Amino acid sequence: MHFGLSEEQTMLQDMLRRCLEERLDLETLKRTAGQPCDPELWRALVELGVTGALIPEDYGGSGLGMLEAEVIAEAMGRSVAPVPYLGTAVLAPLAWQLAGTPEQRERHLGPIASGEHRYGVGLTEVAGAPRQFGKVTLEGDRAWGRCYFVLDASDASHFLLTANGDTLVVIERGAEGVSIELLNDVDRTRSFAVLGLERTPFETVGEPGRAAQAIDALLAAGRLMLAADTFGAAEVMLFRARDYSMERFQFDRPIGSFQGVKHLLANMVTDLEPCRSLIWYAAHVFDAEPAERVLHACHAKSLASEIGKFIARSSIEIHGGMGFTEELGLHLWYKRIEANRQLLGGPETVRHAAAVDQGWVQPLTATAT
Amino acid sequence: MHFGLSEEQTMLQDMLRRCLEERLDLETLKRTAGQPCDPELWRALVELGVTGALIPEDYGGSGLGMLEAEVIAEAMGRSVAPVPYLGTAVLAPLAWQLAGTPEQRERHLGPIASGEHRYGVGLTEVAGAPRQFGKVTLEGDRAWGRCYFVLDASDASHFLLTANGDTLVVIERGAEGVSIELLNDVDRTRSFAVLGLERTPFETVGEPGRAAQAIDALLAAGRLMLAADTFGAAEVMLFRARDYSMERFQFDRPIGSFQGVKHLLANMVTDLEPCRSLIWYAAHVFDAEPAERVLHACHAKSLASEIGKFIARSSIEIHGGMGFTEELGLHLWYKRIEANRQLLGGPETVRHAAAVDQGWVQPLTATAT
Amino acid sequence: MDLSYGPEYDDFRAEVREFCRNHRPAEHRSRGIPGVTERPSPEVLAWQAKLIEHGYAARTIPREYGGYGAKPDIIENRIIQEEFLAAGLPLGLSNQGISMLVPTLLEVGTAEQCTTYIRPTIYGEMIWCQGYSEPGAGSDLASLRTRAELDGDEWIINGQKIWTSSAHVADMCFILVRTEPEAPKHHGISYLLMPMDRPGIDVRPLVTMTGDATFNEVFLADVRIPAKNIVGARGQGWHVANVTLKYERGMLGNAGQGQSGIKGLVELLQEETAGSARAMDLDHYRDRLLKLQGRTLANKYHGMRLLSQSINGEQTGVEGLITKLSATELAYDIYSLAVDVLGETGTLYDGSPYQAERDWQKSLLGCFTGIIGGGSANIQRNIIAERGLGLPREPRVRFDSGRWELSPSASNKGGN
Amino acid sequence: MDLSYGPEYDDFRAEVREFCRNHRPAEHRSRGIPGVTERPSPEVLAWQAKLIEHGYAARTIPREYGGYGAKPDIIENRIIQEEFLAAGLPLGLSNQGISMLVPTLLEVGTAEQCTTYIRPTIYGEMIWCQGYSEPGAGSDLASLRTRAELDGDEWIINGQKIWTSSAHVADMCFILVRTEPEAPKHHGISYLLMPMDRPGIDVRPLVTMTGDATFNEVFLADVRIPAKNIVGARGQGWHVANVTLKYERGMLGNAGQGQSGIKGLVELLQEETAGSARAMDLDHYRDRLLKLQGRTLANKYHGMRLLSQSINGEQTGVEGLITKLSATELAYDIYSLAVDVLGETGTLYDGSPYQAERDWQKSLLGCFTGIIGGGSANIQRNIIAERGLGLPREPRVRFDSGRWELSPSASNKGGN
Repeated sequence: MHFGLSEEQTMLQDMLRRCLEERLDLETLKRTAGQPCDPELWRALVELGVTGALIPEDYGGSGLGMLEAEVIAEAMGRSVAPVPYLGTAVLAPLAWQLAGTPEQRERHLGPIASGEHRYGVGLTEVAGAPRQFGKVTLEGDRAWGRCYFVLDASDASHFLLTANGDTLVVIERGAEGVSIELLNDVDRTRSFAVLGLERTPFETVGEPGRAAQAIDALLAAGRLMLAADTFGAAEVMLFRARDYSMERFQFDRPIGSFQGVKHLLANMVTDLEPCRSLIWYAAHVFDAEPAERVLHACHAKSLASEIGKFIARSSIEIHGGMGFTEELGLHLWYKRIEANRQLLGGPETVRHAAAVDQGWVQPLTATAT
Repeated sequence: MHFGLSEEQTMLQDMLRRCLEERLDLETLKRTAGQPCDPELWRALVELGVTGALIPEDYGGSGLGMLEAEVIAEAMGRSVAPVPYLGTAVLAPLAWQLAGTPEQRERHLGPIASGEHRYGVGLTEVAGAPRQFGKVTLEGDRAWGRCYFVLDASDASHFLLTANGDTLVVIERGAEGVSIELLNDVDRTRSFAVLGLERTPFETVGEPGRAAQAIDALLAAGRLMLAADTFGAAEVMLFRARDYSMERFQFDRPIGSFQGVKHLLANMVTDLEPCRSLIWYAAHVFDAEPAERVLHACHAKSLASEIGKFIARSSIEIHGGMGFTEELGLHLWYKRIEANRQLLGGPETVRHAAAVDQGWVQPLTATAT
Repeated sequence: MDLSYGPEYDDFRAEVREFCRNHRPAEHRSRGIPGVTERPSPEVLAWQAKLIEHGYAARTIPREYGGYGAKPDIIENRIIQEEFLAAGLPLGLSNQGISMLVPTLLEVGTAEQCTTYIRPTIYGEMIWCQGYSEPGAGSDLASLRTRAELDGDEWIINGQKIWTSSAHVADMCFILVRTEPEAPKHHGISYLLMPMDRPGIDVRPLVTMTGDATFNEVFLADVRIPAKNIVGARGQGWHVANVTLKYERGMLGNAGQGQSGIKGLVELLQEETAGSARAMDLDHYRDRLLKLQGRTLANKYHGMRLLSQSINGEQTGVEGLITKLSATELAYDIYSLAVDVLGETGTLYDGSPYQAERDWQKSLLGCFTGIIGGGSANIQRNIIAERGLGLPREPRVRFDSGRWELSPSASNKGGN
Repeated sequence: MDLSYGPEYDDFRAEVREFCRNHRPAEHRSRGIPGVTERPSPEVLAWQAKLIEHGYAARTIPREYGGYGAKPDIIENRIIQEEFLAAGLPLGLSNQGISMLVPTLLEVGTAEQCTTYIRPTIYGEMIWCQGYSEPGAGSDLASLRTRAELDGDEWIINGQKIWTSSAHVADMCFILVRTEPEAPKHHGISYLLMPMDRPGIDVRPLVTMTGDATFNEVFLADVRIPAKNIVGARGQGWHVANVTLKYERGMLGNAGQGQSGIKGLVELLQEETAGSARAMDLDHYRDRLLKLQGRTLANKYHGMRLLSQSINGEQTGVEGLITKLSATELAYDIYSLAVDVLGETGTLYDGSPYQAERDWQKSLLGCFTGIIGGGSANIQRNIIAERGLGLPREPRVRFDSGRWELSPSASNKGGN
């Protein structure tokens, strides 16, 4: 019996953390906020196998599983990496594999693994989040409409979108009638946009109207990855607060020696560690027991969001005034955690989805306008 | 401008606290748990004007207002007084005044002021609490059915009940077909019972079907009094914890000098004091601005229940093992607060009622079985 | 209870209302946020002068120093606030010079200092910044290291200050410096008045997590100011500063923002939807709203209670110490709910397309000013516990090379 | 991840399952709660003997002391638990003698002590109580005052113990006493084995807020016991006790109760109504349930992670220290929700008419055992912060006559 990361997974974790930490010092992060992904960083990650992790070896990937994807997502969160990871390396590969035809997999997975194609993702329509606006309509071989909150938009060569709740379509960035309106998000390490479509050609992933199950899996995968990202960021915030509390002296003693701070840090880690176990388990069952996917991804997202918010706020608080400036850069982690909390469904929304999954209650009818 | 208690009200408070503290030492409280109210104590309270406070002078009372009733209720909570205060001294006088005929007032208010009549109260039907069971049916001049959670039952000479949500009836304890089944409640300082009626004669307060507004006011008054009772008990628990934390030494220092305890006590009082202001205000507007009654009584009950639970738990925790025994008697206060929280609607239920009062949402339909 | 101000104030209210009727809000639209990022505009200065003339600003400042010279009356102040708010008119200037320095000078300044500084300050012509905090001295203000030495008839100041809002626009700085390095921590500090145009002062903006540069760092290298620019006696600066801090605590503990937050939340929950449901119809959002409404009402009435104590000259106990802690936690929870209800839209920021009408996310970030500034939450808890509940003071111990020892200089009395 | 125990355990599981099939639950219905309020019944003793015979109790206790003598194997223990639970069969006896004294004797006891005490203890014939806590020494156990003096070949014990569960039925007590009054706090303590039938022992029940008398106070006046009844060396009792405490912490930090709590809550929310609505359809109750379910699942998988570390001989860090704090807070929140959902019915208690199937109110009250006992929540936080996060130890200061001073005898090293 073994619960936790294998040696290989730990090696992957170390490699990635090192790669990201070396390239993403605070100055770089501040300088590149709101900018597209640094091509050199992207190349390095591709070489480490980040984009091919979930792609079978036959298509140029390394055929790993969701626990490895979790390890990568956690490392991204640790370094608040400005990288279009979620869409490109997780959701697009899963979409083509779960819903695509063999021919489509052949054609699309290779360029993902090689880092050539990069995906923005728009799942807002199915994420059950409040204020759902935007709707994509398909007529013949053209698409119309708008998709809100497309993640990783500025780096994308392709966009993966849902339509009618049961169809997945892919749009090329340069296609006819595509417009991208960038949003100003509190989190500047990733890009968010409203995508406009006007008589835009598209490719359906698999058959139209048959992707409902795949969409459920994508949503679960996305929520799980956001949980891991938040977890990674929260762990950093906790340990930076711990370190700071030992260095910072007030009243002739390290502030970490005051129980007010000490017990707060104890509460933070008491929340954090079981959450790590839950996220690992949720990643494990994603592959091992697909029937448990949705429940565990929802709970992982909910718990990570709640403890992440608590830890992020407390870490800033322990850092005092300096935590509130941009000097220490803590705000980047804080804001990433705040944004993750809301993406693909806030805590109440994902808990509601967990209740629906267990048959406790009916889903809220989505009305797109 | 003056916000708070007047000199007279403070005198009333002092007098009552003294009377109750003198007569209700810990041994007495433990000995009389689950017993009917001590006749001598009752007589003393009647003499202090407790039963006549809300009754006009013409009927033998002192014609005071809801703020005085709040002062009394708070004192009852402070001493976890085993006294049938709520039904007898607050709800019955209000019921006769709000819904009764002049003749009824004449006949019923005097014996209340004099302490001769004592009322049990059954409002569960209209309190919107979960698991509503029991229903009283009126046919001609007889009543059938059962009323659950009748408060102050063992001391009652009369019972004030609702029927059909819009009628108030009074039943004499000795009337035909009355049965009283005592419940075992976690709070042993007051008595709770299921009241059974079988062809029981009753008297309608005012006209049948015309008491809906009066019932709303009674419910608000009851909730406000429970909030005050909880507040009084919570204040005692807070200050006993404060005192204990200065006397109890561990590791050569008073435990109150550890920030873990110190900051917990600071949080407790930071919650407590604004709650006191809210309860005072709610009592003030009950008489001064009846349109604000329901909203403020609901919020007072909700906030007092939440901070009461937090303070009660924390006080036990600060007292450590001794807090968990019956030796110090703290459990009496803890349990009174826990019971008050649930009576006449738990926190979620009263907050829902506050939302309904503001037109934010529809009421939950009550279904009595 | 008597929640009216009494008929004796009817005339005064009528007078204020009349003034408000004659001054339409539109006239004052150009008003910036003076004292934070820019100097007051000519329009604002003119408005301030008019307010002082009528006694609606600087009301209790003596006439000899340029004020209106009225007797202090809390209710009159309250009525002015209420009527201006109802009319949508801006109140008088509020900045650290007016709210902190002026009361301090009136209490411990010399007549010459009062004459020199108060008039231009209340008229908005002289802008002040506060030189208290240092990188190493936040909650533990008394451990500050910026020092001043007397050289003939000048102080020479060296050191560094931080969190100095409006330092980049200020004319003057009231600053705490260590003048007696040998004296125990609290006893070696003096309170000086430093012109900001002196050589050796370097002001650098400090960008906060909201993205704004409302604070500064101020570096001081051999800055020379006149010896007479000291308030109170040499070494008494800690006492003088505490006079001022008292006023700052009063400023930050404003419960009023809760009211407006709840109003905005109610509208938000009525407008926003999750799928086909109004957010207001989802019990979990609504229940959170109601909890917050209860706390907000409690804080509102609590403010009335404190006002009443103040008007009636009653002693205020622990109930007066808790307001800041209570209000900051409440604000954080209110803005958090709004962001949650907005879902992904709640992450939009600072005028993004498709953002909700109010920038809830920015309000949420702004809460940290209150959580951290003006005495952090944990410092507040210590004050509440020690002064409010009578619990023992913290032991004064030093942690040195991995060992604990008693602080040699500090008093280790634990009582209050 | 590999969550199976591996095929090498299949045979063992089959064997246990076979045993369970042959022993129907009905046989054991008469079992009380041994070790708490009554001595084990003859049926329980017989069952215990049978379990030891098959290696399903006292599995790793050496054969020479009456145990089964198997090598320690966490997975085998786990399989026994799982299969017995699934079959509805009671596990072996669990009391303080078995879980705390026996491991301590095996680690630091003499061969004679092991021979004398272990066999009757594991067979349930000798019942032990724990004499640690005193009225003045709760969290600060090392400040205990009960003393023992050597008089010839006897210890004479005087003092008072508290929280001594099962003292009224116990044969023996493992007790901490001060034997070297001159030595610093932690160094003057010894660990003795005291027969409970000696003159001078007065056991008085202590009623807790649940209304039950599961604890006792024990008064000791000139109680004489043989000198050889000491475990470990004289003055080393603190070390011996910490061996034992380690086992107690393991016992109390049981996350399993959360699972059953959630199951009960789900049923409750599906059955209970508020007006015409199922509680499960009210978002606020359901959302609270879901939050608790998430925490419960997290704790469950966290337990698997710790189990895995333990099986694979991996070092456990801070993640092993947090379980008690996490589990007790969770239990409190679970029972609180149940009581809230039940409304007025939630206040019914201890077999009242109309009470819900489970006594949720009593479970809620019972939480305080975990919040306070076995190292209070604040003590847990200190342990987590100091041992788990490496934060400085508390300064050892004394508060004496209103002044702080350093504790003269204690080490004031702040490191870990």
